[in-house]
Amino acid sequence: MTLTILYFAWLRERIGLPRETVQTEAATVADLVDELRAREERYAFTFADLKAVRVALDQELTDFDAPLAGVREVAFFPPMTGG
Amino acid sequence: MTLTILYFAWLRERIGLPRETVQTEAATVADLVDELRAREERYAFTFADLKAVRVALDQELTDFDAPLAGVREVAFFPPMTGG
Amino acid sequence: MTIRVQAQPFDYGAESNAFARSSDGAGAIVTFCGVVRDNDGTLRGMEIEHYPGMTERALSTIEAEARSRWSLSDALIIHRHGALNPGEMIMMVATASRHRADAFAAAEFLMDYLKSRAPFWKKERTATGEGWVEAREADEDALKRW
Amino acid sequence: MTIRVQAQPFDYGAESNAFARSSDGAGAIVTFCGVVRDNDGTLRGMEIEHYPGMTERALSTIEAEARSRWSLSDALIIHRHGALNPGEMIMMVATASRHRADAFAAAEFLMDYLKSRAPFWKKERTATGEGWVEAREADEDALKRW
Repeated sequence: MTLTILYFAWLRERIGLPRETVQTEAATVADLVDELRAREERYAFTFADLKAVRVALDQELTDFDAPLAGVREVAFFPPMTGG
Repeated sequence: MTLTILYFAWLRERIGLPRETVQTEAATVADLVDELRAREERYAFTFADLKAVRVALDQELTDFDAPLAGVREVAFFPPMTGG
Repeated sequence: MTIRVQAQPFDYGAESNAFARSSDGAGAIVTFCGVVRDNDGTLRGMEIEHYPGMTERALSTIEAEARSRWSLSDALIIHRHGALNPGEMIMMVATASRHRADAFAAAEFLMDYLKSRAPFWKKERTATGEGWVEAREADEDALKRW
Repeated sequence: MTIRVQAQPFDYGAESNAFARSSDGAGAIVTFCGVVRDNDGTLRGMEIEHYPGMTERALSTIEAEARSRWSLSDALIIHRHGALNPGEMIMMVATASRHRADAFAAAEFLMDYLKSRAPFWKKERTATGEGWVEAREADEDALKRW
């Protein structure tokens, strides 16, 4: 499946790009994160501590064990600091 | 002692004046109210139900059993409806 | 800290902006504004009576109490008296704090006390007559939580 | 019900007045405004990043939830993104209701959820460098009461 991955705030800065398109068969967000970590050091570094990372699937906040079936857009970002 | 008595809202309307000066030896607010009630029907009518009346002595909210010694200004009014 | 009791209208927006600007560094600004509401379309106007002297004292006491309970960098109370038309603004409060929870709590506290402890009385004029607004039990009850 | 996410500044006072006027009959208006604060005098500026698309969805969801919980005649959320200077206004919310308790509760609810559930991230630039503002545990805890 083809996924668009978005990165925000310090995740965007560490990975060095705001978005990318990946081909993956990952079943869950956690599986996708494992694939990304295995790719390159900057991914491993960015996803070292998942407690500091939040994930949204198709713009809805969710958990790392959420399934990716049918999803088109995955976003990773730190806890939000609006307001 | 000489007291200035102020009336507000419907107490002012029922008694028919916003303020008056009285000579009294009343020891407490309740005693003063009894004196006023005995004066004329409009006072008796106005002070018929004290649950609907509030009192301030020298501009501080207080109770009907408060002593009048040293007080110069007594105000009677309904529960407040500001805001 | 500012308290104003006045017959003339005030500009809620202009007061809010001026308050926010002068509270530099506060971070969190909360305002409340009370508007003359015409629930069933029959209200012609409102008259607000107050007790000059005691009004300012009561508002100062309430504001001092709010400042002692929460960390506020500034507070504002404006309350009108006299004749008001439907849709006109009756009063406003504003609070400024570094923490939004303090600004919210203090503004709500000021409103709760102002409703039942500041000497204002509202009289409504409708098509069929006029009458004094009765105090709501809920407003007296609201004081118990503080 | 209005939600605006924008880079350009907004006029807090003018928005407050327009909101109060359009909420005719509401009686109680509450606003909150967040200002870029410079706690120790070293802040040069702030950059707010957001997630276009998700931001509007999240704010709409939060606003709909507030409307389902309280009796509101209107609500407004404005949030800026991009570069902001110290003293500039970051965002505002406004709520209108016939009951002040509803207007206060809804405004505080909107703020609590907006803080931790709307995809905005603040980066501060100081004399010595720049860094992302960390989420406060107190902000996450604030959600538990609703």
